[in-house]
Amino acid sequence: MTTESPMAVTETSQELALRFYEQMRKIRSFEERADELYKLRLMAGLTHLYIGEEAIAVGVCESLGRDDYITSTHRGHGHCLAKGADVERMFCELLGKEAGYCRGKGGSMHIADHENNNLGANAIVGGSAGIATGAAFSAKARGSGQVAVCFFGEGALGQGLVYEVMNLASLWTLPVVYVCENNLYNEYTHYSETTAGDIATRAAAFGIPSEEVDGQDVRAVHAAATRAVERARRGDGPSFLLCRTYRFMGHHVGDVDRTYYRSKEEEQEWRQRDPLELARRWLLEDGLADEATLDEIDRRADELVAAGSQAAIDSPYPSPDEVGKHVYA
Amino acid sequence: MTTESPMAVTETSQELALRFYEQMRKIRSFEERADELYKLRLMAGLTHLYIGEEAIAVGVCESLGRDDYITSTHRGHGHCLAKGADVERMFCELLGKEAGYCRGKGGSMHIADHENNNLGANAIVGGSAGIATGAAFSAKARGSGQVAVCFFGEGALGQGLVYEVMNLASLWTLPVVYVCENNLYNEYTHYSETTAGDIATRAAAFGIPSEEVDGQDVRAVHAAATRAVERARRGDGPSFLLCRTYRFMGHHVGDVDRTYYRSKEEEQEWRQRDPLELARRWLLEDGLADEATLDEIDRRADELVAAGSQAAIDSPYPSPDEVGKHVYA
Amino acid sequence: MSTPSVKEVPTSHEGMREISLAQAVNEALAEELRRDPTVFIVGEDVAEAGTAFKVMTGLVEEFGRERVIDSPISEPGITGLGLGAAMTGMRPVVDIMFGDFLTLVMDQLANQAAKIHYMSGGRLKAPLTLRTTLGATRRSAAQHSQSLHVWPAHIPGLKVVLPSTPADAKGLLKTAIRDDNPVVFFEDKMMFATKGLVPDGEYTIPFGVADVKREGEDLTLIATSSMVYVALEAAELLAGEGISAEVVDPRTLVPLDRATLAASARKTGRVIVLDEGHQSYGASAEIAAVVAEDAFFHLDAPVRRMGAMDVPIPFSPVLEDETVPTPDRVLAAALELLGKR
Amino acid sequence: MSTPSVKEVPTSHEGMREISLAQAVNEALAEELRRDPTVFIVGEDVAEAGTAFKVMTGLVEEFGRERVIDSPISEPGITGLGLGAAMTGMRPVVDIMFGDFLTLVMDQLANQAAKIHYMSGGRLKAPLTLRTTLGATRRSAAQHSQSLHVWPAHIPGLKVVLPSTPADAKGLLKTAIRDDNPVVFFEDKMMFATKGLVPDGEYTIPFGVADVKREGEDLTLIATSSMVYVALEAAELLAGEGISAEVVDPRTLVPLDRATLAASARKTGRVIVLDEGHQSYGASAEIAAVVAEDAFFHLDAPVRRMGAMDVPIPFSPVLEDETVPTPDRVLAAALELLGKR
Ligand SMILES: Cc1ncc(C[n+]2csc(CCOP(=O)(O)OP(=O)(O)O)c2C)c(N)n1
Ligand SMILES: Cc1ncc(C[n+]2csc(CCOP(=O)(O)OP(=O)(O)O)c2C)c(N)n1
Ligand SMILES: [Mg+2]
Ligand SMILES: [Mg+2]
Repeated sequence: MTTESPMAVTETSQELALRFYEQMRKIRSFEERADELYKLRLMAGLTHLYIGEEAIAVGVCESLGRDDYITSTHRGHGHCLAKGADVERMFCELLGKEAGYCRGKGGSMHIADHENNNLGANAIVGGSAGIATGAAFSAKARGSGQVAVCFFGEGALGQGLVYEVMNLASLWTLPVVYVCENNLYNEYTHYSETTAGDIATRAAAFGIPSEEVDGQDVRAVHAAATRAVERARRGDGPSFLLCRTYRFMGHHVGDVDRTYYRSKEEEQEWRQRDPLELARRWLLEDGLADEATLDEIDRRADELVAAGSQAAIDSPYPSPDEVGKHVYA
Repeated sequence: MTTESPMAVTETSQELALRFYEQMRKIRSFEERADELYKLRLMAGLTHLYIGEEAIAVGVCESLGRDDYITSTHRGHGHCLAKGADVERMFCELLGKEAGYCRGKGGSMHIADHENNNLGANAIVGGSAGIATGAAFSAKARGSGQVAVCFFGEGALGQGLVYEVMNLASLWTLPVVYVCENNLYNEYTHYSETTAGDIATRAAAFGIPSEEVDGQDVRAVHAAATRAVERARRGDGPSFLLCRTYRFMGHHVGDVDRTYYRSKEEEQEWRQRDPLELARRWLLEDGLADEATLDEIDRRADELVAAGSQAAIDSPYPSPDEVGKHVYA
Repeated sequence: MSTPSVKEVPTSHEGMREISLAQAVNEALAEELRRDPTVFIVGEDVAEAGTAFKVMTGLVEEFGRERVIDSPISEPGITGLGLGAAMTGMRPVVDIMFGDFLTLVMDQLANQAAKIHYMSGGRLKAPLTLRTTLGATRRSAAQHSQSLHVWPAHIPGLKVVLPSTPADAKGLLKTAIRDDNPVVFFEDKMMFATKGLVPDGEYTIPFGVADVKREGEDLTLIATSSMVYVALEAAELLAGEGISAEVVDPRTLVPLDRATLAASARKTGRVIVLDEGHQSYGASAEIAAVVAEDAFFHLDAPVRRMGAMDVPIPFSPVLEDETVPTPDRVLAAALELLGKR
Repeated sequence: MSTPSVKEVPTSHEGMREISLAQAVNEALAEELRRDPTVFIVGEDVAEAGTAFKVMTGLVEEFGRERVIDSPISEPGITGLGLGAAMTGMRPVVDIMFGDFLTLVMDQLANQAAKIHYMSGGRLKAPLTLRTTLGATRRSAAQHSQSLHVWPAHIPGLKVVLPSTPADAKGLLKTAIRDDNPVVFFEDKMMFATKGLVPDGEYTIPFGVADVKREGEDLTLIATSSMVYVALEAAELLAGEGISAEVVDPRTLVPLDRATLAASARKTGRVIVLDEGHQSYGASAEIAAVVAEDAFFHLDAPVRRMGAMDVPIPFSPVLEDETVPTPDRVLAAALELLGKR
């Protein structure tokens, strides 16, 4: 079942439509810059870029309030930005600087943004499924009306924990939305080699309604996410959102030669479904924006990212004695 | 979908029918005696009785050859006997005697019978799902034609491992049959409080065909198990068998006052569906046996168990220096 | 260990009540549930059943099923859920029936709960209490008899508590629940019936403060959890031989009260460490190393470790009884250490 | 640790080839896959990708996808599957990409694989090899930098191997695959490019035999895995100060070669233990305790432990570099131990 309900589309106000584009564009610029920082050896370690999947983080997070919780993954920059994080503080974290969201202690794979209730990226595949479900439990117990969203890649469907907590969420009607980003690959292995049966039925097996959506179309994602979030807020329990998508770049910044696991043709085909290009097209076609407006958004995003990354480069590392702090609260 | 295909029933030869009864009767006598040994303080620790569920172990194991593998649970005496274990050596194990299947080191919760390819009871709920799946992998890799059966209670559906290995079995078309004994309770909690959605759909979510069967009717279990085992042997992969059943006694021998979690009425209703009584009835009705024959089977079973348990009581404990042996092969 | 004979239990006096360790734990939970609405309990058979060990009897009746919650058999799931709740304003007590099942929750505990405060630069915290058991001789065999407390003790970010008496159990559990960090709380399943005096009214016991359970001059017995009773019985036997043994209970492994352990070691010059974890690579190794580091020049003999034998715990009673330290074995070791044998 | 500078690598000579540790592991796997049809490899991205660290390059091409098997991201599942296969006639090599993921497999490893031989009274066995990694300074942060080898080392029934050189890695891995017990094999992810001389042709190295990597008189540095290189560099620095340090590599934690460790300690009287696990409740505690037990009356100073700092491994390079022992820090500790500072 697909979710392109025209309803949802027509409901998308011009403001929101432009915001979709702006947020996606910000993520795209951020990730392109992160890739550069790696190539320039200004960023240590390996980072996982979200390029190509922007519509999911943005479509989902635009259906959330600031108080709502998200948990993220090793490929988490997009989720973090979409949930409202500041570009400069994120770059500071990627570079291990004191001013980073985690004082440089977390890095790319552990960015958390407590101000926007982003409970953190996670370097354990599926590792945040319990946290998201627990945040939903907490929201229900406190009667706060908050919703929790758990982002994960289709590879996380290999982790038993995901099924254990879906069972709990269903039993206890918890306000959580499981968002599966199926970008077709677990690292260098196609998901069809790691995932038996029909993914969509997995949540259903725990009594959780499941919806499949085109992850390249931000409107479709937003419409489906909005339904799931409203359902959760109403107290009707968890939902599962399966988003079809593709990562345009390597598994991580070091994964440059990919021909042994996927073809250039496949990559080209998906490039045709660039969420930014698609958005640009309908924004123009539906007369919600003109070229100039969109170019201006692009420019602002690039500017923001350039300034933020430069500020991060110039900002100081934590002092060595920070190493012993925050082991215990 | 239920499995009472008349086919299966008519196919049940008289010999096999009597064997069903004899095996179930042996298990019943064994368990009643185990309960006595506990009450008489002749058996240390707490053991989990299979009384009421005999038709599952027998129906399934009668569809297997001696070379086929099984893995069992904390409630494993029935599986062990049904797979061909010797009563006396089992009692020796329950009493921690040298002559036991595991030299007294395993006890009730860890009985394994390598001679009949019973890879062992397991005190970790769901803990043997990987072992059974791996045995099936091994059988396929060695081209041995063996099948592996994984017995587990519905409580094991709470363990993520079970889903991880069902996914592997489905992906790799492994000859394994997952037999879920749904006796309605996880210890003292009704499964409806621990299990969301429809159990039968859980295996299906991994592309594994699932069949539900009346676990009190040994013919129905045997018919369904035979189909699943044949499917596995043919190389068509795993199956899931969901058996509706009930444990007549406590969760373990010490669980005597059960009224706080289940009613006497419920227990009485299920007693009406005693797998031995049901078998006795159709054996007589179908003219496959007369009272005398069945009474004789009962007598032999009681005799076997009486002799076996007495021999176990009289047999020696391991010498203390056994404690340091078999840590490493 | 086997439940200690009542003789060790001092007789009741002013402002104290004699209750079992199970009752002490029950009181701690009830008091914290009462004072803090964010506290809840989740675990298998914790509600009407009151746990497999009947430790929580009466709690669901008072606090309801929203706060004393029966879970599926999903140790990783409930630990993860507890962590998420802890990170968002609650104070969960996750009940893991047997310590052997820590094997299932180490990812949520060690990779998630232990690290979130540090990884977030101090901005997130996880006030999670995980209650579980340890200890053998219950005839429960290899998968229900382990004492795995050294695993979490090795992970920075976790605190590890091993109470020995009802009074300690109550005061330390209340501290655990109020602590802003993940705490793993171990109770020896053989001690639940053990009785002891517990102060009336509200009190807590700070972490990182060892307790001298018996004073002595000739020898120090550092003992954890139920091994404290083994040490106390051994001290009695040693007294019979004219040897004065001091019994020190660290009470918490993380934080560890090095000072008190070292002070006793410096005083007596001879130390035996008793811990029911397997001896090799166990908690007793850290304690022995710490004592050697802090009291080296005062030691007259190498620190002696006595842990569970390095074998899976066997079912057969005659074998299982061989695997754990006993008063007699401690006596023998002590006399050897003192050059009396 | 940081990859050792090439200077430590002796130049090639008769009957030896200089290859990297990754190549050595690759050769060991290829040779065992060739000689024994029951050997197979299962893990994430082990086939065409040849693992995330490219250690298995070429194996799937030679042995096919039936024996070099890409798995879902199911560490508990593939470990359990490996165990079942091991119990029924196969010799699986389960590949766990990062040692940090041991958190997920401890039940299959510690409750199942480690105990099945014992629990079955010696009638079943589990010849399972689990290959994984350890080590920090790769800028991989808290969940991809741990050295958790002390966990399996604490569990009777498991063997634990920590090779430091390509030659040791090859010989020990072949021994692991042929061993009838579950073996956990740790490789420091920073050592894969480290080169060393490896004997031509077929050979194995027995477990439980420590290797003296450098002889010395004044001080013993007991070091595991990549810490061996840190110790060797420190020994060089100490030589510059006129101090002769012996470097001993246990190579296997279980079984542990107590005799060789004690002999060196008795000879030098001063010992530093270097291990990249967290210092508290780590492998270094056991080694320190063992040395103290066996060489107490020959020790001139308490055994000094140097492990990873007791903090989650931070991402920021300036912080991460603070957490691990370095040659300079070892030098300073050694001089202090020798009363030279
Ligand atoms: C438990 C665990 N196993 C393995 C890894 C190594 N790993 C990191 S990302 C990844 C692939 C994840 O695939 P998916 O979940 O689809 O996310 P994607 O990278 O495609 O966004 C793997 C195997 C890990 N981080 N955690
Ligand atoms: C991982 C794990 N968690 C908890 C337990 C404690 N326990 C033993 S049996 C049991 C209930 C199992 O229920 P089910 O799987 O339905 O089997 P049944 O006892 O009904 O045959 C529990 C919770 C355990 N042995 N292992
Ligand atoms: Mg993916
Ligand atoms: Mg049940």
